[in-house]
Amino acid sequence: MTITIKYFASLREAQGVAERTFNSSEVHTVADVIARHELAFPENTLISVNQVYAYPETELNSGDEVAFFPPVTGG
Amino acid sequence: MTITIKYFASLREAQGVAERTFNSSEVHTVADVIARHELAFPENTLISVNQVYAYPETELNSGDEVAFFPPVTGG
Amino acid sequence: MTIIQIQIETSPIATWQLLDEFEQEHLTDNHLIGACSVFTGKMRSSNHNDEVIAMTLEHYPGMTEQQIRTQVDTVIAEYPVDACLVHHRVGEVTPGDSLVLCATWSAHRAQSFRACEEIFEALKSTAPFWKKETLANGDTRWVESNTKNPRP
Amino acid sequence: MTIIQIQIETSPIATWQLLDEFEQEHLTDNHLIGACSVFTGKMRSSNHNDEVIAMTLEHYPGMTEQQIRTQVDTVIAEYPVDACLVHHRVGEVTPGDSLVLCATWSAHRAQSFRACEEIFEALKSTAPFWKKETLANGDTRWVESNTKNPRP
Repeated sequence: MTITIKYFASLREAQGVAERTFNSSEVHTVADVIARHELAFPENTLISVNQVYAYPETELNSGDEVAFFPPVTGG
Repeated sequence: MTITIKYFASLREAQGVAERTFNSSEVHTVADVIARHELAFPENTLISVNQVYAYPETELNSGDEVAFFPPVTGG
Repeated sequence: MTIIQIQIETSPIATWQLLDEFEQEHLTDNHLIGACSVFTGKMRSSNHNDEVIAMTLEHYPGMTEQQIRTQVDTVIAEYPVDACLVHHRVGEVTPGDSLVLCATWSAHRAQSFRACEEIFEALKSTAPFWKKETLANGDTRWVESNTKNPRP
Repeated sequence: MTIIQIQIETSPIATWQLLDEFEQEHLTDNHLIGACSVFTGKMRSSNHNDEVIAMTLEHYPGMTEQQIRTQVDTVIAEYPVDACLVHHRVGEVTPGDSLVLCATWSAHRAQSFRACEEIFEALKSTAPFWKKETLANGDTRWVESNTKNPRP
């Protein structure tokens, strides 16, 4: 199972990278991806899977793109 | 006492004139002006005195401009 | 100090050009403006299921400007804005022509949005304009409404 | 069929020119449009009482367009419009620059007004953009908000 992970804004700065790839057979949901981060995300972190808003319990498939980012401030 | 009277839109068409002048010492309020019209105004007629919305009971002074017009339809 | 421009005109309203020019002339140096709201009204070719081919807009010169100004002052006392631009067409118009433009500028979006909407609604219900339509068969008719004399 | 244009761009948003061109290209023959509502947002030189001299707008390419489109579709299902134009700036901006433009066209004013406002609010609360300010003393900081993950 290959998952691409993206970070934006302050989360990108905190992680020190914009993108990384996970290869693991033990990742089934977004929560599993979160658990594999050394650095905890802030409580208000938003999640998307394949560019659609998602949640810790969202199930993942190989090739999915998971993103983590802070509350949005456009407009 | 000289009062200038203006009519707009359908009321102008109904009166057949856009403006007329009243010279009378017996005109004290807008209601007096209305009473001197042969042709009754529709019930929803709006009134202004000196270009500010007014009412039948509004008192008049010589030189005042009184206008009668239908509900407005701008915008 | 709010910049207020109110104009009644017989020539076509070049909406976007007017807005561009107004901003260039009055607002380019004001970097505290964060929001602008605009509402424009155009003549439609249909009304009450009839085809309308032309329209005449009559108004009460003098009172119109004064009445709009009174409404603008009332609205911006509640929703402060930095600038307000109102243009209204009168005379002969045809479908697609712009009839009215109302724009407001303010620090934040809530005021500009509310002010723009309220000014437009106030104009529509109290400014002395009247529309007479010409239908496809040549008949003419006054557009009717139920606006009331605004008691102070 | 609603005409929908959503664009994210690094070059300045020429608001009034864009609106003029969009109308010329898509709407000149539609004489059933009676109303157009526009909202624009600009960068202010002040935020939380600090002077801001520049800002960087980051976004999530792909998701941004998709998210705005989803919001537009949801809003216009409730408030039908003939056309909707959304432009959003990204990259480096300075005070006075236009950041966002949202415009809607419809038969009558209620729909265009409500649709414009709702689309803008939805964009602001769900589209993945982030602002980083540069203050007068050179410090930088992320603009913070409390927007939440929109549960379906």
